[in-house]
Order: sequence, then C-alpha cells, then structure tokens
Amino acid sequence: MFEVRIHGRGGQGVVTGAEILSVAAFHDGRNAQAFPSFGSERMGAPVVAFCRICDKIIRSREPIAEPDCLIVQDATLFKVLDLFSGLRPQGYLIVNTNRSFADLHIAEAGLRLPLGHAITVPATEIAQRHIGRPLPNAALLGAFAALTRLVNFESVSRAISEAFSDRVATANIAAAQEAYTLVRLRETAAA
Amino acid sequence: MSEQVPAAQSPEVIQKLKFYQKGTFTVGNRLTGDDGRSVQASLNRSNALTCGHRACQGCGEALGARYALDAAMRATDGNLIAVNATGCLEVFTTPYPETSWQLPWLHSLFGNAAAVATGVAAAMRVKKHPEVRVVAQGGDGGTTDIGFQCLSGMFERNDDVLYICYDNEGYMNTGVQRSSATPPAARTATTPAIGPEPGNVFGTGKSVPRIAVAHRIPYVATATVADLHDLEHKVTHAMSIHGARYIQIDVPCPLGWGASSHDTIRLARLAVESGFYPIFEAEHGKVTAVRKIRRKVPVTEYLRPQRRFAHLFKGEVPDRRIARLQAMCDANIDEYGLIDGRDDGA
Amino acid sequence: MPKQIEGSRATAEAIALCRPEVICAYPITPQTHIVERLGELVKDGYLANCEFINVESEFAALSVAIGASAAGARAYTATASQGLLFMAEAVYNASGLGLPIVMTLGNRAIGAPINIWNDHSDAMSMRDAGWIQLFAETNQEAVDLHIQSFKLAEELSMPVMVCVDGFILTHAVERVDIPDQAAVDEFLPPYDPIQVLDPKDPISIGAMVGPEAFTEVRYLAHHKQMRALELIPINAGVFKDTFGRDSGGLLRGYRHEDAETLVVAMGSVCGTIKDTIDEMREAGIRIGLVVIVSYRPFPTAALRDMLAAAKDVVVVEKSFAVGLGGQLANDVDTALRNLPDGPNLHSAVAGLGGRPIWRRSLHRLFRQAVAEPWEGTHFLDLNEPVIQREIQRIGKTRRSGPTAESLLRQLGRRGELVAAGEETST
Amino acid sequence: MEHPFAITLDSGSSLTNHTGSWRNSRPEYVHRLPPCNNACPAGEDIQGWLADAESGDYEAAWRKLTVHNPLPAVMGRVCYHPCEGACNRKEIDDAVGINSVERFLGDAALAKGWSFPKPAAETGNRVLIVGAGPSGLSAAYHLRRFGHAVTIREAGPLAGGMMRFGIPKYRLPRDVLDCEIGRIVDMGVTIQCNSKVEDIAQDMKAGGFDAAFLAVGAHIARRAYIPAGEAARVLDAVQVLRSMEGENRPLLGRRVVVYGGGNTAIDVARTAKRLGAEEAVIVYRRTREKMPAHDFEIEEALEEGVMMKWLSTIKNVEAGSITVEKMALDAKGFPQPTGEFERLEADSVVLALGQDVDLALLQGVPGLVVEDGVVKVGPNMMTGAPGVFAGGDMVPSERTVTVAVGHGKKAARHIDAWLRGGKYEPAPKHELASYDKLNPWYYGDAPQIVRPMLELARRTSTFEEVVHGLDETNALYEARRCLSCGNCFECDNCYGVCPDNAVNKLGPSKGFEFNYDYCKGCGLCATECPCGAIQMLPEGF
Repeated sequence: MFEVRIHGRGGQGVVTGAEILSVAAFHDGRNAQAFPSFGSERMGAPVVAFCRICDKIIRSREPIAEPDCLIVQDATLFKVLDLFSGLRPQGYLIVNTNRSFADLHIAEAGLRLPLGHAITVPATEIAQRHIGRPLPNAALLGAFAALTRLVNFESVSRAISEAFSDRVATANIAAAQEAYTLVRLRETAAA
Repeated sequence: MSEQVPAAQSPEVIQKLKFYQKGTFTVGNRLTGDDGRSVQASLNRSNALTCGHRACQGCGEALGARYALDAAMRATDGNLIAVNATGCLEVFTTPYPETSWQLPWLHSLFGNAAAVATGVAAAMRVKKHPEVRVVAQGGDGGTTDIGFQCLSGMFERNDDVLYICYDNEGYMNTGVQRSSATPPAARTATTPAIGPEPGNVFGTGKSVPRIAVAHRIPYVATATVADLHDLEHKVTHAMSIHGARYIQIDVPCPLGWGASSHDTIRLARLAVESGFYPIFEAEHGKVTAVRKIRRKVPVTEYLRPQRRFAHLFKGEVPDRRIARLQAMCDANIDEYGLIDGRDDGA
Repeated sequence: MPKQIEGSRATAEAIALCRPEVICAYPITPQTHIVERLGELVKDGYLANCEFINVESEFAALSVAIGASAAGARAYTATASQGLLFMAEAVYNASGLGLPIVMTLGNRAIGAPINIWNDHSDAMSMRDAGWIQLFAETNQEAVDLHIQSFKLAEELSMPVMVCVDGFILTHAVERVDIPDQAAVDEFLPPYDPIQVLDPKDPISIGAMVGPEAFTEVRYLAHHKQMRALELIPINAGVFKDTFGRDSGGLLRGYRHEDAETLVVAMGSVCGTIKDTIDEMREAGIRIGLVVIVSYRPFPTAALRDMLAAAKDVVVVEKSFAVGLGGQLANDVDTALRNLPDGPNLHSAVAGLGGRPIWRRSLHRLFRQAVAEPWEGTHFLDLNEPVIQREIQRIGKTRRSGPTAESLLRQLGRRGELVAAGEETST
Repeated sequence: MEHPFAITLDSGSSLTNHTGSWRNSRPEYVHRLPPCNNACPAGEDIQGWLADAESGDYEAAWRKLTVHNPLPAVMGRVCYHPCEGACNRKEIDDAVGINSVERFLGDAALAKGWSFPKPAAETGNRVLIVGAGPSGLSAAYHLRRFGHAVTIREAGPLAGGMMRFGIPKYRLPRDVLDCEIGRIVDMGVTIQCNSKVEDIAQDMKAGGFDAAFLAVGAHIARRAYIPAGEAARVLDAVQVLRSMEGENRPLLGRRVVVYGGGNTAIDVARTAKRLGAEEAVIVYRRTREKMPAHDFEIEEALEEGVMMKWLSTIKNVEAGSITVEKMALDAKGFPQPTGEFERLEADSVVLALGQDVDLALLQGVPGLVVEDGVVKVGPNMMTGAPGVFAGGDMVPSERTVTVAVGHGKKAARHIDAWLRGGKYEPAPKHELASYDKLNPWYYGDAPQIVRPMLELARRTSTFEEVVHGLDETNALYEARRCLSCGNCFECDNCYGVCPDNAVNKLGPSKGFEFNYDYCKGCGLCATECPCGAIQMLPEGF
C-alpha cells in the first residue's frame, strides 16, 4: 500500500490531482482510492487530498495519517501547518517551488528523508507556460511519476486526457511531460 | 333581442325561456346558448364531489369545489386528476370507508399539494397522457400559509397545474383559528373578541392572488360562489391554458363566520358588492379584467350578519374599525376599478 | 464495465440505468454530485423520457416524487441531514401511502452545531418512518443497492432509502463496476403500480382513517417489512445470478465463523474494521465482523444466529440517541434478548460529524471491550481534557454561552480538531 | 383494482352515507299567488298567459287569457290595470307592462281571426241578460261556454254600453270593440238592441228564461244645483260623450269648463280639446291628490293642454262666464269655503259629477232590495229574487270595465251552478307571493318599454288612438320581464346551489324534486330561489 497526501489551497486542483493520480494507477491495473479532506473549503483555504495505491483491494476509509509521499502544491503552507506530520521515514517529498528547501526553512526536514526523495519542482511556472494558469497539479503528477516510478507516465497522461477537454488536456500533459523530464534529467545528472 | 332558442342539443334547450335568465344571474341562464350554459344547470354534470359528504349545512367550500371541479371536468372531458391539501375539504370528503370524489383524487399533506400536483403532472408527461390535466386544491391555510413555499415553487417553474384555493378565511378544520387570509377585526379561536383590539389585527394583509400575479404565471383569478357563471368561465378558461394557474374562490363558512347556513351565497355576494372581496383576472402579470360591482352596499351590510364581526356592533357608537374596513373596501374599489354603472344582466 | 469513478457519479449512473421517470433535485451537501450528474444525463439525452425537476425544498422534492409515484411514474430523489428532517413529514407520508419511491441518503450529521460531515444521525432520525433502509459499505455496493432497491420497492409498493456515507463514499474516487443497460433491464422490469391515479378508474388515495382501522393499517405496514426480510435475500440472489456479484442482502459476516468477539457495524466504516480485524487475527485474536446492510427491516433472527456463539459483541455506530445511547446497539440488544447466556454487548459511538475512525483507535476499542469492558456507551477518541474543562466552565458561570464555539476556541482552528483525532491515534 | 386497505377508497362510495338525517328543517316546492293575478278584478291568470307569451306562443297565451276575459283588445286599452300597480317588478325597475301585452294579444287575435269555441253540448237552460255592456257581454260569454242559451236585451242602439257611449274613441277605437263583441255573438249569443226591458219579472216569464243577469250601466248623469242664467250653457258628461257617437257633435264653444274630478271629467275635457276648444278647464273642489281620476290620465290631459283648477267650486253660471269660490282643506282634509271668489270665462259648463243607473225595470220584483241607487246582491251575485242576478254598475262596487267583466264572469259561474241546482265554490287562494318572498338579485335590470305615444300635436286635434301597441319583439321582451312570482320557472338555482347535490332535476317542464336522503336542510335553495317557490318547513318529529 502506497499512500499519498497532497496539500494545497482551494482552487489549485488538489482534489483533481489526487483523482487523476488514482485513475493513472487504475490504468496501471492497480487498485486506487482518492478522496478529499472532506470540507467546505473556499478558494485559497488550505486543502488536503489523499490517494491510496495498492495491488490488493483497498478497504480502509481512514484519512492518510502516515503518507509515503507528500505533495505540496503551495509552499506558503509550511508557515501555517505541520505538513510533515506522519510522513514516513522512507517517504517522498515533492514541493512546488522555484526556491530551495533552505529558502523555505525546511532543509533539515528534507534531509531526514533518503537521498533524492525530496525534490522541488517549479510546477506553477511550468503550468503558466503551458496552460497559462497557475494550476500545478498536472506538472506535480509528472514529477511524482518520475520520482516514485509508482505509475507509468503514459497512464498519467491518459488520466489527464480523461479529466480535461482536449485543449486543456494537451496543455496539462505537456506540463506533466516537462516536469517528468526535468526530474529524470536531475536524477541522471546526480547519478 | 337577438336571443333565439338554441338548437336542440341538450334537453335543457326546450325548457321555457325567461328574459331575466339572460346574463349571468340564475344558474340556468338558458338564453346564452347551449355551450355557454352553466355546467351546474346540466342534467349530466359530473358531480365530481357527490352526495354523502360530511360538510356542515350550507358549506361554501363543498359548493365551490363542486362548481370548480365540474367545470374542469367538462373542460377536460373528464380527464382530470385532483390533488388535495389537508383541511376541511379533505376530511369531510374522505373519512374511511367512504369517499365523495368521483375523479382520481390524492391527499398527501397539509403543505405540499402544489408540489404533489407537480409530480402528477410530470408523471402524465412522461407517461404520454397530455390529455390528462391536474388540479390542486386546498383551503386558505394550506395555500397562503403552510403550503405557500410549494405553491410559489410550482408557480416559478410554471408547472402545468391549476391550483384552486377555497378561501374561507381561517383554519376551519381545526376549529376556526386565524390564517393569513383572515380579515382584520374578525374573531377567531386565536384572535378572540376581547381586549382593547378585539378580533384579528389590522396587519398589512397578504393577497396571494397578487403574489401569484407577481410570478407572472399565465393565469390568475379570484372568484366567488356568489357568481357561478363567472367562476365556471374562469375555470374553463384556466383549463384551456397550460402552465401554472391560480384561482382563489371566496367560500363563506357558516360555522367559522357565525352565519346562517342559508346565507352562504348571500354573504359571498355582499363581499363582492361591498368591495370587500375584489373579483379579477390577470394574465402573465397583468390584470386583464375585473368583475364590476352591480349594486354597491356599505361594508356593514356584509359584516353585520356574521357573528365573527358582532363585537364591532356592540357599542353605542359605531366601532372606529368599521370605518377602517370600509376604507379597505373603498381602496379595493379604486384600485381595481370595481364600479362603473350597473349591469343590465343582458 | 469497471471504472475509476467518484462514488456519486457511479451512483447517478446506476440510477440512470434504472430508467427513473421523475427525478426531484434539491441541493444539499454531500448528495449534490449525484443529482448534478443525473441532471447532466437527462439534459444530454442519455437518460431519455425522464422529468428532472429542480424543486424549491426537500419537502417539495419528496412531495413531487409522491405525486409522480401515485400517478404511476418511477420516482427518485436524494437528500441528506437537515434535508431529510425538512422532508420528514413527507417521508412518513410516502410510506403510509405505500409509494415505491427510491431515495439516496448521503449520510451526514444533523445540527446544531451545523456540520456537513458524515455520520448516521440523519438515517436514524427516520428509522421508524416505515421506509426500508439499506446501508452501502462501498461505492460498488451503493451502485448495486440502488438497482436492487427499485425492484424491492416496486415489488412491495414501499419506499426504500439507500444510505451512502457522505464524502467517505460519495466523494471517494475508486474502482466501481457499472453494469450494462441490458442486464439492468433484465433484472428490473418496468414499474407496474398496484394502484394508480387514472381518470378511467377513479379512486381516492389518502383517506382519513380513524381508530377503527388505523391499527390494522399500521400492522399491514409492519407485515410488508417482514415480507421484505424474505424478499431482500432473494433479490440479492437474483442479482448475483444476473451480475455475478455478491451485493446487498440483509447482513453478512467477515471472519465470523470461529470468532469469540464479533463487531457489528454499518456502512463504509466496515472496510476499516475489516483491515483492523485482519491485523488482530494475525496477532491471534479471534475476532470477526457482522455487516448490517438492511437496517430496516432489521434482520433480528438472522443476526441472533450469527451472534449467538460469540463471547463479546462490539457495536460500532455513527450515531446515538442522546440520553440513551447507540440505536444500533439497542437493536442488536433486541436481537440478543432472551438468548440463554448470550454474548456481552459493548456499545461504541464513533465518527460523529466526520471524526475520522482510525484503525489504531479500533484496535484499542476491541481489545478494551474484552479486557476492561465499559459501562453504557463508549465514545471513540473523545477528547477528555476538552470535555472536562468545558464541564467545569459551564458549572462555574451561569451564562456559559454555546458549547460548540467554546470547544473550537479551546482547540484553535478546526483543522486542529481533525489533528486532535490524529494525535490520539498516533 | 386491488386497493390497499383503508387508505384507498372506491369512487363515490359516500352515497351510502345518508346525510338527510342531519336535517332539522326541510325545503318544499310551493306555489304562491302572484300579486298581479291577485289584483285583477277580472281574475285573469296573468302570470300564466305571460309565461306562454314569453315563449312566443301567442295563441296559447290569448286562449289562457280569454278563459277569464273575452275582451282582451278592449281591456288592453281601457283597463286601469291594477295588476301593474301590484306587480313586484316595480320594486326592481318598473312594473311589467301587462296591459300592453294583453292588448298585443287581443290585437293579434283580431288580426289572425282567432275565435272562441262553441260549447260542446247545450244545457237547454235559457238566461236573459239585461244590458250589453262589459258585465253583460262577459256574463253572456261565460254562460255560453257552459252551454246555456243566452239572450241579451240592450236598450241602446248598439251593443257595448259604456264602452261605446262612455269612453272616447281616442281611447277605444270602435272597430276593436265591434270585433270583440262580434266574436261573442259568434258563439251563439243573441243581442237585441233598442229593446229596453221595462219589467224584468214579466219579461222573464214571457221569454221563458230560467235565470236573469241584470247588467244595466249607469247612464243617468247626476245633477247638482248651480244658479244659472238662461243664456248659460250647462251640459252633462253623459250627454256630451254619447253625442260623440251620433251625427251631430255637441257645440261646446272655445272655452269649456268641466266640473268634477273623475275619469269622466278627464274624458270630457280631452274630448272638448279635440272638438276645437282653445281652453278646457277642469274645476274640482279638492286637490289633485284627492282626484278620483287615474294619475296617468291626468298626466296625459295636462300634456294635451287641459287646465286644472283645484280647490274650487262653481257658485254661479252666466252667459260666457262662471263664478268659482276658492276652497281650503280643513284638518280632516275636507274642503271648506273661503269666501274668496273669482270669475272664469266659459262658453259652456259640463257637469261630470257621477252617474246613476235607471232601476225602473226592477219595479215590483219580490224580494229584490235596492239601497241608495244600487241593487243588493249576495256573495253569489244573486239579488233577493231567486234566479235574478246582478252585476256591473248596478251593484255596489267600483265602476270600471274590468270590474264589470269580473262581475260577469263571477255571476255566470254562480248562475251556472244555480241552474244545475248546486253551489259554486271558488278554489282556495294560495299564499300571496309578496316581494319579500323573492330574491330579486337574480333578475336582470330591464326598464319597461314605454308605449310609443302619438306626438301631442296630432293627438289633440284628432280622435286617433292616443296610445299605440307594442310590436312583437317588444311585446315578447315585456312579457319576459315577468318575475314568475311564487311559481317555479326552472331557473336551476336550487339544482345548482345545493352543497349536497340533494336536488334532482327532472327535466324540461318537469321541474325538480328534493332528495331527502342527502338534503341537510341548510336552506340555501330557498334563500337563492328568485321567485319564492321554495319554502322551509320545520322537520316533523
């Protein structure tokens, strides 16, 4: 069982992100369960969404307290919430930012994780470039696929194409593709 | 003198003709021609509400309901379904094990007749029975108070329902309590004739017909058991239209008003002739016709025979509120233009 | 065909497959996605010959359904929480008139304090209204129960309420197998009413019934529910034959055969409980689960048979009758009544107003039930310190003000209230 | 259809619930006496024949009318129509123009030549009638219908009596009178003119009559002593009006004074105008209100320029002028002399002070009693002498054509009964359908059609008929203004307004019946019955 927790703000497509991720896993022939932090949050308010991916049938309905991966769509949230709560020692961290962990004062949190498990992605910039709106979720999913290798990128792009209409879908896939490639290049560079 | 004996279609035709039956006064009204003739004069009227019901002697609502539904039955060739709100009409017509209705009839709740009727109309659409029409009916309580929200929703969606409100100005079924249709100064069980302001308060009033007009529905009308021909005309016209329609009928209640059982129609007549109960028609948000006052009477002629207003006539000097009630009537007369000349009945 | 799909959309598509003829929609969280999707399906013509009516209240929603059903149309609506309370009068009326309406209830707490999250208080408030009440464990079951419900409702001429946990199921995206139209049509024949408003054969429906016949009318309603106890398993069997899936029925057991401790629960929490049970089984504890699907009619006899052999029975439920305790626990108690040396009954209330139910909390609960059983009702993950402080505060000052707001003040933002649940679990 | 228990019920099943048991008073259909019928001296069934006229069946209407009165065309002109005075319709707008409809029917009959049937069988009885005036002709007609042989002996040269010699042509054209008399003669009635009965007993025996009806008109003018110079020209009304029928018309001069206040005085004054008088002045000792003449006639006279001098008596008549004394009413309303005098220019003075009957023929009839100029009769119109009946001007009563016709009918019925050795008992009268018994709301407003009048100029210079008749449409219209007081006309109100559907409609002209199984006795039907044909009675125990 692999559990993902996505943090963001209302309107950034946090819930959609979790949903697309679950669909991607579904296409990979896995079982997946995506659900929001059920609330009546309005635009801008902090939002959490969850996604479980497993080869067995998923029965549990509890929220994800100990995620294997943390996706942070909005770095400003570090100031308001303890986003790292329950993050597993072997877990992953994907932060949408064009700054460094140090700049965000979360360097040591990143260091607690295995090397290369904590990355930053300028997902908003990428989204602006391809979609023309600050919707980082697709790019972050691309990054997730590249980082965790838990889902195939093809499945991610297929899930995105099912979630959006043609034009928007293409743009989002492009954003996801760029982030995916970016993460892969960094790895090869690091290696 | 244009009137001839109409071609022999119905047996009534060969009845004696009387000049003064022209116009809209007696039920027979035989000089207007066969089709224009009142449903109630017909040997083969449907009696949608038949004998054996348990209404009080001289019940205006029982009368109004038969008038209205028989007219609707004729207009729809019998393809009619009635939905009924809780109230006197429902209770006195269908106590187990007997019903007085001779058309398909459904009672659900006090406040939902309009919505239930909407459902029936929707069913008729999906079941491909466009010929079957729906009437919802209730008292003033079930219409102007507790059923008001459903009524307004039905109006706003313009559902194909004719809603008929039998207005006897109070909750008579539960023992004569005040409703939002109870007139000022009237005594009810919850507005007793005691204290400095005996009877019902002089509020701002609530004209559901005008609220209906504000919904701009295709057809709104007020009617009275004192003018059968007008009432039948309005019901017939309403059934010729699709969409939301509203007719409110003044139906005096001998019990609740404290009047003699034989005065039911007389009181309804005085309500019209005094300007107390304006009779008008509106289509798509505009008032299109009013029933003129034929022989104007002071409001006291209407109030005096009713014990619910008796306290107004106790004192030596006339109660000042009589003047306020008269002012209400005069305001109606001005607002609706209820007076110009006398009707010659021809 | 399997889909990765949101529960509400899956439910809506299943309802569409049942070819409802009149759908009444009024928005209330968390059932909105269901009627939104149905509206879409009607507008885009996928669901043909169906009247989709946007009403002005829940009271009207069920009232319109009542009219449509009495006039011979297959009628559907959905609501939740306050909405169910607002239509309460019509809820009783629909069953009293014997109208086979199907209604989805996106289970949600009842205010005040206003709360949009999941529990079963709303369903419990109408448990005596004469409707059949079925609880879905998963979105797959939600889909399947709706299809079975129309058949059941119309066979008995009695309304059915399908209870689906708000958000937890309605908003969860997971794998659901949506049946194909042909199979559904084979399983569910067109609506053939036992009585209908028809100008060609006029009848009066909804007469006033006095003392001379009212008891009999009520008895017959009860008799219908007793017939449902037989019909529900039969339909589940036919359903399996048609769709090859076990779904619905009155109740089902999980690892219960040799269990010394049996948990009884309804709805989505059963999934979490099953995981917990597996973990405890690995630790050698003989524990199992009984999932109640049909809460009304309540499968008293069948439940008794399943529980009779256990030492301990722990009832976990998402609602409780203030001043008494858990309703489900009471009903289970009824089932165990007069059982010679029957199991000990332990009542626990959990997940009120969306409070998460953690596996760890359940572990603790089940062990405690056996080791150190409590008196009365146990409130899972109750924040004791907060309660103590508030009770003291109320005791001190006359004008203590509203408790809910005071609690929030103590806990700071609501997000931390959720966190509080997490703390206790970690 | 199999219904769920109790909540669903079978259509119309409440018919098994007989709510009639709630009733404490019950409605019943009744017939009440219309005020017009009640007021008609000739006892006509006015509402009855109006009802036929309303549906356009004029012959049926005429036949129903002539059951009681053989002279509708005459009556339609000269009757002072007390029926209209009693008509309930006048409370709503104006009385129904009964008289004009009657005239319309009478004229229609003349135009179409409708005639009376001959009697089915002859009784063999012979009745002598003295006087061919209205009461005599009426009696003859009715006796003939009974099958008795009738002979009228008339002293005058022509039949008609006062109708011919007392009523001016402009009110009653003679051809109309002749036709209606002719129609009676055609039934087999013998009229002998210029054959005065001198001794009734003798003539009965001589003619072998079984009974007699005395119907002599009041042809003798009353005189009052007024001092007059020999050059003065003083005539009496009877002379003047009779001479209008002859060749040489009376010479009245330019200024004519008529003395008296009755209809005859009016007739004379209007006649004088037509004969060319510049001034016709009526001198009357009381006020207009006290005048016995009918108001509408005074109106017409004034319109024609006849002048009135109220509260005056003639003291003296000289050549070319008269002296009148002014009077004043005392406390009791009687005129008293004031001593004020005035002169009036007058070429002639006509006295219209009332008339008397010539009773010479009654000399020595045993048992027959005469008191102040009239014959005493019993309730059956028989004088003290067995078989001798009397009516019209001869008996104490108002002296009008209508009253006379009524007497004729009444006498005929009693004579018939007497001849058969029995007694005539009139049917008991229904309760009067007074206005308070009606619900006038239901009657549409419709003013009476004013009979077209000849424009005044022509009226005063000629003897053409002043008042013209209705044409068919407005006669129909007028007839339909009848309220049908006290008698159901099938307006369907009771059938419609019953909240319990407890009135059965039996179909055209069959009326209605109450269904006492369901009638709760609310009384709406009675209150809303326009014509007062429903009565509420307390339920018996």
